[in-house]
Amino acid sequence: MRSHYCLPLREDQANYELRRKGNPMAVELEESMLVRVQLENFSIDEELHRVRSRSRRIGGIAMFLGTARDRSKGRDVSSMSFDHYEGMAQKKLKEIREQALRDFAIIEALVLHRYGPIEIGENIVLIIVGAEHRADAFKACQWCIDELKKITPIWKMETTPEGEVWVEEHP
Amino acid sequence: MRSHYCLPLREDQANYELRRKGNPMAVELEESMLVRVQLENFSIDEELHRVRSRSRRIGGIAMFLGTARDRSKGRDVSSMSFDHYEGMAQKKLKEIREQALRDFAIIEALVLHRYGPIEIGENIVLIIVGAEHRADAFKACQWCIDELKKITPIWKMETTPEGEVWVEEHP
Amino acid sequence: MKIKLFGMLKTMIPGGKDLEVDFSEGEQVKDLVHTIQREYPQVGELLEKKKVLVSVNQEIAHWDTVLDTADEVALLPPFAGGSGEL
Amino acid sequence: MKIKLFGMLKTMIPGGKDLEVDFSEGEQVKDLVHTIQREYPQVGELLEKKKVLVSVNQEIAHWDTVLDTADEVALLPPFAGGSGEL
Repeated sequence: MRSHYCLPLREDQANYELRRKGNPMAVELEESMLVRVQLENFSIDEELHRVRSRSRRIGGIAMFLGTARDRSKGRDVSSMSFDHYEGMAQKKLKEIREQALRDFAIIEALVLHRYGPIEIGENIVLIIVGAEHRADAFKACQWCIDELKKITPIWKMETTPEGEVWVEEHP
Repeated sequence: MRSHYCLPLREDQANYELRRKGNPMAVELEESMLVRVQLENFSIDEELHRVRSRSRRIGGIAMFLGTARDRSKGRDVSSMSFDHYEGMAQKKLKEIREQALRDFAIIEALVLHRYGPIEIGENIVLIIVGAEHRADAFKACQWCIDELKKITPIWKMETTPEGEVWVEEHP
Repeated sequence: MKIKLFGMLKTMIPGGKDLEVDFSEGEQVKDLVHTIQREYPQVGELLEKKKVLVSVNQEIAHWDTVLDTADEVALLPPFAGGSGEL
Repeated sequence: MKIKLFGMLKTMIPGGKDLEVDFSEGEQVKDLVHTIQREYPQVGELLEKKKVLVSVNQEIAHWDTVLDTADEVALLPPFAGGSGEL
């Protein structure tokens, strides 16, 4: 599906190979920043910069930002907290990014999820997909968030008027 | 299509009505910021803030960012510039936002386009759609950018090795 | 009557300014188009090919829309907003 | 053998810590599940209903996966990542 995009990307690939030869650690560090599970909040502008700086061929960027709502299944929610399986969560997000790069005609993808306590209105999850064409970016972005919900070991506890409730979600 | 979303939104609607009664000018100013054609670059974090601050019921935000690519129809592009019909362009973007709010189960939408000279890699166009559910946010976001390309009086000139070329696009 | 020009149309007219076209009260858009075709043949050619739309008061006009001296009229080449990523 | 717990499972175990379960070299995942069901009935009930998955070395395990003393084993309740916006 991606093969016919190799040509226009050749220049970027060449740049990438140069960087990798020059400083393989830097490239790995750069890639590790594209898949994270972290306690801290994040800036969308900063994360976008990571994606768009990887190629000047990017023309369309689709993003999904999930934020903490004040309602859930008819209950008021005053705050929430996420538990995650350190190591396995990162591994699954990495698999999602790599499969998206393989299966869709896209140039770069970033997948980021927070853990720990999160207030209403705050950021929870961010997907950014850069592509030459917007239809591919949208498709891949939607696939990433759907897949994240299916395979990533992350759990949510909501604080409601009835107390703390672990959420079982089947999206 | 939107009617069954009136109930969960009632509280926000009430808040909105209160604000409108208290300071109608402030509300109009706020809304005018959600549809803009401007020379200056923009920060995605700032624009996101405008959208998410309108309701605590937003759980999913879909975004599209269009950036300046270095290639166009097989030609190298070194820079570009957008011309627009001042007044009519804003009017069409406003129509797009209002129709999206009517036709999709979404809570808020922002539509922003730049004009004037733009360097490769820079921001050109931004759509942000906030909804309770992500599928609606994605659908509306994609509709907005498709519609923008169809009905908004904006024109692009690309600087290529062969000189300056006005682009005729049929997306 | 002044006719606003945008995009590639500006570069087709010496000076790149608005068109100035004779106009009689009660004329329709098609009459105006005929005048333009006579006085500015290159622009007329694009109008002929239906590649250029005419707007009146910032809405796309029909061939038989009746014009008023106070109307804001513009010629709109094919739009190309967005980032060109298809 | 230590079994990692996450989410709601932590709150079902006094102290909310990992499980400590007897284990003989060569046992399969289903043997381990039987031991857990015997020693921790509430957790066992969720395993019975297939609401909890077992992971071995950070991959979802099958019923007949053979375990090694060095394996990292965890019980995973239903995932709920994302923002819950469906």
